[in-house]
Amino acid sequence: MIRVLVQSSAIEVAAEFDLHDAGGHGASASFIGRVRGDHGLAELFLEHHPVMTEAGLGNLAHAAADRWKLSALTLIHRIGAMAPGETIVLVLASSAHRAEALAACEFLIDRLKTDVMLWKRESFTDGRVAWVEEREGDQSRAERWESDIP
Amino acid sequence: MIRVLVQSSAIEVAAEFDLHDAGGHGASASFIGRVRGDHGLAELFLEHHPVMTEAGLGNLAHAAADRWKLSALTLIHRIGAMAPGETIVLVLASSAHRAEALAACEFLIDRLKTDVMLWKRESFTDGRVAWVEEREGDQSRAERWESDIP
Amino acid sequence: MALNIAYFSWVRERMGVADETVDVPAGVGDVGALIAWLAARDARGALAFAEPQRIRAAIDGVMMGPDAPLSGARELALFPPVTGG
Amino acid sequence: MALNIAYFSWVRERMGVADETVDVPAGVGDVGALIAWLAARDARGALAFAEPQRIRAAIDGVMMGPDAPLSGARELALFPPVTGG
Repeated sequence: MIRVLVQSSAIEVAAEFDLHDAGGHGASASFIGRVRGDHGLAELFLEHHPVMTEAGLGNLAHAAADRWKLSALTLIHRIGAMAPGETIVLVLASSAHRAEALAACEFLIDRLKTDVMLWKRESFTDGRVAWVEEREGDQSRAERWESDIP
Repeated sequence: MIRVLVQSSAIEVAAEFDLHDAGGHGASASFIGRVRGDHGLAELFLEHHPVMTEAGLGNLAHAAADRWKLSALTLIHRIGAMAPGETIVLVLASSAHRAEALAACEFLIDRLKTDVMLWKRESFTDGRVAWVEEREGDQSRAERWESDIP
Repeated sequence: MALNIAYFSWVRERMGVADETVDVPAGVGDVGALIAWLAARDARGALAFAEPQRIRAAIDGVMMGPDAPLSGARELALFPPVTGG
Repeated sequence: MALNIAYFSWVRERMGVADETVDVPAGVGDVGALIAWLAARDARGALAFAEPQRIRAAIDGVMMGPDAPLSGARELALFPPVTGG
């Protein structure tokens, strides 16, 4: 089962785990990314290009599922306004064996950072508002997988 | 918070996630290993050396928490008799950033396979019972981390 | 030629609209020329496209460079590098 | 010298006990010699320790090779390579 969602409502992690696990899998690896409240952050806003984000996530999901023979994959990205502590992204990959589940999870979270058409805007408690600049590290982590572009 | 358990009762994954997340973390990586029902497996039995298993898990947990500056770590291993689909092991590592959480999770699951004093016995539906032989792959995956032995 | 343009992130904020339909003048044939034309059109465009090297473009959902021709395009999206995920 | 020995996995099954206290004979000074003595002691020991190269040992919770001396040991654990995790 491949489940890919881009949603403005809260990501219900426990419910997504339950849904994903319905089949029972040998190994499941997950990644949960949350809004950090560093530096006085009050709100994170994620803007997206709907068509490109959906296509990007769908392509990533199918590439990972094929390559690592996943028995299930859940890939959910939050958009819109979020408070510190809220979940931005959930990746949950299952396979018969641990190496495949772990590799797929890591691939997806690295590639998500660069392949999905999303822009972050941060609002701080002191009233400052700023769009996040591109980070060098994201690009180089994603390039580790470059030869695997679907 | 470092939580290390060796238990014969079922691992309550959702409750462990809740407990782990109480603080709120930037990034959480998890691994769940379950009993696979391949080849007519009816029961998996895990025998352990209590003192050595507890020491081994504790050392691994503290080594990972220090190295990757984890904000929380949950490491739970089931022992005793289990049915297919039941959870054998849960690793849940949180950090401010994704790379650390993912690396810690992978390190722990690889090293668990060789550092913990556990022996697996499989009982099959046809009545056959056999102790599992050591696997080459486990040794080589764990050796990737060799220079990091605490 | 009529073209739908969508703006995202701070490009959208500086342009003051999320999307618009423009009548592309004759002689504006590719993405780079269109960005230059928008920058010259008014103060909002001058602000949004002051640094064209920071702008990325997609035509009908596919990333394109400044030399990509506009002919046949339904939607042009203009935005800064992504910072998502 | 009295020594507690704990057996695990198929070593335990073949020995028929999980642990025992043995009186180590004079001349049996290290782990390898003790394994050889157990193999010679009775049929269960002969079965459990037929292939000594497959046996791993720990003294008081620390993995040890066959040359490790037994003096000062409280518990010797004997078992096959782990297959856990």
